[in-house]
Amino acid sequence: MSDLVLVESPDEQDLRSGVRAMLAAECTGQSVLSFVSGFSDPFDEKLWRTVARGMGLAGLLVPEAQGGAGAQYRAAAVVAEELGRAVAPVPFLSSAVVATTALGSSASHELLGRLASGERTAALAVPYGLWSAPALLSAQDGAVTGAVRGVADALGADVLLVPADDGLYAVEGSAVRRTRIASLDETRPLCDVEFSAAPARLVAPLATVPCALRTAATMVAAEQVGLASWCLDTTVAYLKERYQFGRPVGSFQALKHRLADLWVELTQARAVVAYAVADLAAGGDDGLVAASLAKIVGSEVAVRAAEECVQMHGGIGFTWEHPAHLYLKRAKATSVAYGSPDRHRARLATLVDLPLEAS
Amino acid sequence: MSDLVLVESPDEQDLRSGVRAMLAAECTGQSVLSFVSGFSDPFDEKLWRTVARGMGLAGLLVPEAQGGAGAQYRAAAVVAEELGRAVAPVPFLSSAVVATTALGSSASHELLGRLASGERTAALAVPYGLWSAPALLSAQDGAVTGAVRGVADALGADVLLVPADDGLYAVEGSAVRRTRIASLDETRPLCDVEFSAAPARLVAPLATVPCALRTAATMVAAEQVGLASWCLDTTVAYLKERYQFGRPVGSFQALKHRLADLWVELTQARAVVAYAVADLAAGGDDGLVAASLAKIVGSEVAVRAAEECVQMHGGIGFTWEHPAHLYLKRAKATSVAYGSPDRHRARLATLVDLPLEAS
Amino acid sequence: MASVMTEADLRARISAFLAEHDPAAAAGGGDADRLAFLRARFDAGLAWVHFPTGLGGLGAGRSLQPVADDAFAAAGAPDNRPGRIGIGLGMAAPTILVHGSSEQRERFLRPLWTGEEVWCQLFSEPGAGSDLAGLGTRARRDGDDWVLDGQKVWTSMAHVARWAILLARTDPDVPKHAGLSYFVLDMTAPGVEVRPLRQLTGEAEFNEVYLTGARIPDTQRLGDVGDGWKVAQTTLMNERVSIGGGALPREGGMIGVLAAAWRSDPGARTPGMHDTVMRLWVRAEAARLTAMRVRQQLAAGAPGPDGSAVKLSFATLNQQISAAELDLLGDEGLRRDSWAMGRPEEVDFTGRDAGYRYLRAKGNSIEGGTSEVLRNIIAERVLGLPAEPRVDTRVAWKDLPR
Amino acid sequence: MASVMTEADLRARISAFLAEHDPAAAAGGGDADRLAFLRARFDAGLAWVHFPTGLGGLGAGRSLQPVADDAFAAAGAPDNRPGRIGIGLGMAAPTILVHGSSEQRERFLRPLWTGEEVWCQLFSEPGAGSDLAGLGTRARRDGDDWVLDGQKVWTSMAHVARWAILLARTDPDVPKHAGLSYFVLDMTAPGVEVRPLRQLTGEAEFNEVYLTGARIPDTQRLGDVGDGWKVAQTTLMNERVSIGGGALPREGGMIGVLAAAWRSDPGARTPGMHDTVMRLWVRAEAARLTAMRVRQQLAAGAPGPDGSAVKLSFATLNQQISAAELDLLGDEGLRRDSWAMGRPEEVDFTGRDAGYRYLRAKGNSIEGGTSEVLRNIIAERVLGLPAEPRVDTRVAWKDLPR
Repeated sequence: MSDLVLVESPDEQDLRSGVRAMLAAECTGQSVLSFVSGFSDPFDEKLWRTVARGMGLAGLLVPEAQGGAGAQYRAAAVVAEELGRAVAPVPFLSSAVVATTALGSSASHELLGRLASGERTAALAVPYGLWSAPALLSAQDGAVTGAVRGVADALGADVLLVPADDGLYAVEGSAVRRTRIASLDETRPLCDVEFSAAPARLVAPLATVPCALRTAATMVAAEQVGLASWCLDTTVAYLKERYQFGRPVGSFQALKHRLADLWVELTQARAVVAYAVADLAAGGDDGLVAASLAKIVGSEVAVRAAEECVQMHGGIGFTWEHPAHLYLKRAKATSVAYGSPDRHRARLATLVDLPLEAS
Repeated sequence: MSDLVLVESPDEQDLRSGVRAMLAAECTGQSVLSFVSGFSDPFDEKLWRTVARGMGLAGLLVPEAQGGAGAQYRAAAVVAEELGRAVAPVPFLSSAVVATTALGSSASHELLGRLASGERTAALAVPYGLWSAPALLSAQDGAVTGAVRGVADALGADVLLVPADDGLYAVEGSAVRRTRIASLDETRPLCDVEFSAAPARLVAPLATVPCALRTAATMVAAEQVGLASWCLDTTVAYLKERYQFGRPVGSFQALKHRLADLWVELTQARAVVAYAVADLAAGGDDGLVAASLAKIVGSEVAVRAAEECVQMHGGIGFTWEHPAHLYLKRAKATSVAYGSPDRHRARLATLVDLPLEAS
Repeated sequence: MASVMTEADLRARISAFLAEHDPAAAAGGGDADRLAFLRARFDAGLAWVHFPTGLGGLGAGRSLQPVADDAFAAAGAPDNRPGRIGIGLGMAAPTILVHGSSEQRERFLRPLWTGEEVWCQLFSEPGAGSDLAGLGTRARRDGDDWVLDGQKVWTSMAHVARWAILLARTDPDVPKHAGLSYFVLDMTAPGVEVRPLRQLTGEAEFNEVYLTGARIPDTQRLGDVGDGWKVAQTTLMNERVSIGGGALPREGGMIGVLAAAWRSDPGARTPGMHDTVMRLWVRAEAARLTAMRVRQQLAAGAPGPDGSAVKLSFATLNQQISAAELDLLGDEGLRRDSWAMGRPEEVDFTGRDAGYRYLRAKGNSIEGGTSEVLRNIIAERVLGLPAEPRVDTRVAWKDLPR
Repeated sequence: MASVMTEADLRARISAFLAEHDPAAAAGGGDADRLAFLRARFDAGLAWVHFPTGLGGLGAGRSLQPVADDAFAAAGAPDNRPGRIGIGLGMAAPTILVHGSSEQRERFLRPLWTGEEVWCQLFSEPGAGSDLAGLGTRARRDGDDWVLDGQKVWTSMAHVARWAILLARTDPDVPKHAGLSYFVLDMTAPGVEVRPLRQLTGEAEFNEVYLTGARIPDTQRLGDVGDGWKVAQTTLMNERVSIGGGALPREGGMIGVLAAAWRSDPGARTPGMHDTVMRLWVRAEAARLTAMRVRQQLAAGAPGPDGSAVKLSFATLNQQISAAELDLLGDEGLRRDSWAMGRPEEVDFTGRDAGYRYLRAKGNSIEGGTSEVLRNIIAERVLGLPAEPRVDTRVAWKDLPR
């Protein structure tokens, strides 16, 4: 595992610049604020069109045979990181990563192809915080019945993928009852979903779900690195220009030291996520360990960076008008998503033979 | 419990000043360093004579009927704190607090009277880190057999109090085999004790032991507050006089903020210990909770204060010649003593109905 | 500091007062009955008993105040709704008492205490947060009036307040601390515009206040021209004492919410979260005992500096506890009750959802003095550590970089 | 940064060299055989392959060094005992390479690399720790020599060193950074006295060095008079890279000791300690992967600033891990092996007792740049935050308060 490449290739750098430039134009703090204040759309559809169709990024993990780019985990992580940097309200993680991975390569060409093109979106119907085996819904005679609480990005999904007794089923979004929640992170709204004998077709075995969750943990960690990175950069920039006591606030040593520590933590998170992504790309020899590590370290740095961002902005960081809170809410919500650091540390303990109980 | 007095009375203030003045003269950083570098005496006998006989402080917890001052817990805590402030190598905690409390009021007049006068010292023969029920030695025909590892201050004790099958026995120090350990904290050296059919007499029921341990936890916390207080004061004084970059080092904000946080923690520890001591003095309605709280908070602040003291002194704090390391070692060793913070948190969880497992 | 008034004296006076004024009738009656009762209590010196006679008090010791409050509460008397007039009681009143003229004390203190007039505080500005003395709202002398222009921010209760205590720059040509004066502003005066300020919780607890040629008669100045900074110290000292200082039982406050969440859902328990909950429980209890000790010090007439520890740890703890609650709740914690823009008059840390607590607690280390400023104060005033090199104290305010 | 030397070229040269010089014979022979082999390796340019030809290298890329080291190790060749000559290899050599005259490079580099001559570093002083540029050891010109008076401290290996790199004040009348010069001192010269410095572990790893009229020929000056600070930057930059930079497997270093302690004693396990151990395991693995990424960046010729993160977290982690180990061991951790004053030449963090680790790790955040200085460096050089107001950079050194 020590020959995994943890630094970015020129191609990856180009992709990053491209996505970042697009987001700088089409997904500003103000546009996300407007989106969130509206409290109406399930995601930013215009932005998603650009990401998915314009830049062709929805199919990075879809097999080439089905019209995708074929397991481009490193590229997907770059995209996730940049979208996290912009707290972009688009279903990349939920549709292009989680649902796509859950479908696996054996799924019907048709759906994967349409996900790859961005024509449709899908969501895996599990609670956002899920980290181990999901509760299974009942499937009978081609119809699914049951309820799932707190599903990310399900409100706008064209298709829901439902783990049921004998496999993963696809259900049309229009065939279910979806209730929007006032979500802590409105840039990735949650909703409760009810299936009442909703027509469904079997699309994949259940074995793809753990794989999707593991990929989700790593990719959400990439997103968290982007998020933390925005928080650090924005705070540093603000502290350079904000004067109090006749000095730039950024010249005060206590703040400098905290930001230095944050930078160290971010640097480490970047390395850990790079490792988890490289491991995924290489076939996942160290998969569970790497994903758990990434999710722990990513969650911790994202929350800390967002909290420091709010605090160091002082009063302005506590207002609705400043975008800092969007990052705070995303950070805290993603910390829970796909398993909190606490849950992943517990899993890791088993994986690396550091059990709490005597074996 | 809210009417417990947490502030010091004028009498207690006088006692504090008296003990502090005596220690300033007879127990300096240099004298403790010499003691420790010698690696020979079990404790500082000259200093103990002053504390016990000169100032009459060995009998604070001995009942008045047996020649003591009668359960003066508040006074004992003042003494413990001041001795901690000076990392004084004397057996106040082990003999005048722990052994005395373990003897209880039913013990023979003779031994308690001699402990009160400071003529003799005693040690409870349990491991320094003990926090729950001790392992019991075997007692037969007026003789005790067995071994105890890592007993504090046992090397110089005239009498060892041994928890055995049917009660607490007193054994003459001269009748046992004691092996000195190179202890992390040489100001309170540990030794291993072996009893080979050592002549013993029953002096108290075993029920006194938990009481002694609870009192020990509170009093060692008082000691830790004194220790932390010395570390903070000494660091502040050094940072005022040490110049780097043309400024007193104490004007650098990052250090100021860390010291402010340390002061807050110390202020809290002082209140918590005051509460535990006041509770003991009032009869102990909230005894176990108060003692565990004190031991947790005291241990944490002592270790943190000592670590900051070493770090903020820079190179000089890392030398043998500067007394900072004496405090670091005492802090870390007392953190383990009578139950680590971790053990006390576990106990507390049960006491305040916050169990880990479902009941 | 010895007071002539004993607890027995005070109790006797209260009994006599209650014999003459029926508390139950006042509480059960209309607003007018309530107000009449409160005015009579003020006039009898039983409002804030440590205030001077004639100004609602008896010159008694501060430690006797709880005796009066408890006695009136026990008798079922109406109170002055202290949660609503906290700024008046906690900040304006002590400042007016110390720095006001006798006319000002007479005019303002009675309706302030009875709650007839709500007060707010106009200190902070967008460009002057931690560095309050750097504020730029201008007050220019014009005849017997001062004319004000500027913008204030983070003003709670401004939308319902009758009066404001206000700090403004009367001389930009001297160093910043020397050019400030302290005023009482009529919030209903022309040129005073109040706009709600929405915060990250979604609500608008605070306001922005725009001053555009608003006039203040010179008789509403508190202290001398140029002495505003000194006067403001009285206000700020009292603010810090009043935040986070109430007596709570064990598990009072936010830790009780976390403990209840722990107890109610065994399925959510993990060893890691247990450690976190226990550490926070210990810290919360330590903070509570510290506050208890501070109150005993105050009562003993030896206040000491420990109060600043209370405010600092209150902020840190609220943030850590609310974060831990979200961690414990997992998915369920991501559900808020609403994002609607309410206008709450009080912060309710135990009766709302976990997301609210987490978000609102972020303000605890900013409002009323940031935690950073508090650490500076502790380091310099309590520990006596040297100040940093200052670049802003000898230059005329107008020449400072900003 | 592209190098003409390929890995294949290098391997070919090494094979040729090994064919001519029997590595096993050298390793199995006496000191003279060993030394002859090392000298030959140096002369063949296979010592530090990125050094210039003629100075032990081939002008190859830095990333090829492991190829050479691994190949020689695999062949069973004797090495130059790098642990013992770390200061020479890591600090003196790069400085001499960049700032030395050709005579100096010729004289010093070969015996430095072969280990014939041990080096030490005379920078820190009792009054100049973090503020190294404030140092006071005086160097006065006397004919072709400089005469030195002062005291240096924290000098590892001084008691066995042949040479020292030394920073001294040649002009106290100019601001502090401008008045320093950089020398090579003969440690065997008269007026150089080395005394062991006992540290809190009980051992004396370091020394104090007293300079009393010690003479240095001007030919042993590195860089111009007054350029000492600039020259020292090369040394310090390399010091920071060399501390904590080695490649380790998972659970390499101190975390492996803690993990082993956890596994070996189920009886000591508690949920609270489990959380601590797992948090540290994650942090240690994160630090390890960060170091791996830094090495890949270096190898790619894009060093970046992440290396300073490695040193800072190395110190913090070592302290936290060793503290946790003591907590886990409880009573047993309070037993040390000995308090005898040894004189170790290397720090052994995995082979000693837990008390040693805990105590020795305290030095990690002080030696080689305190963690505080490192945070300043990261904040200013990496994040670009403004410097604090400086009071010491424009005043003559002799007029600074100290």
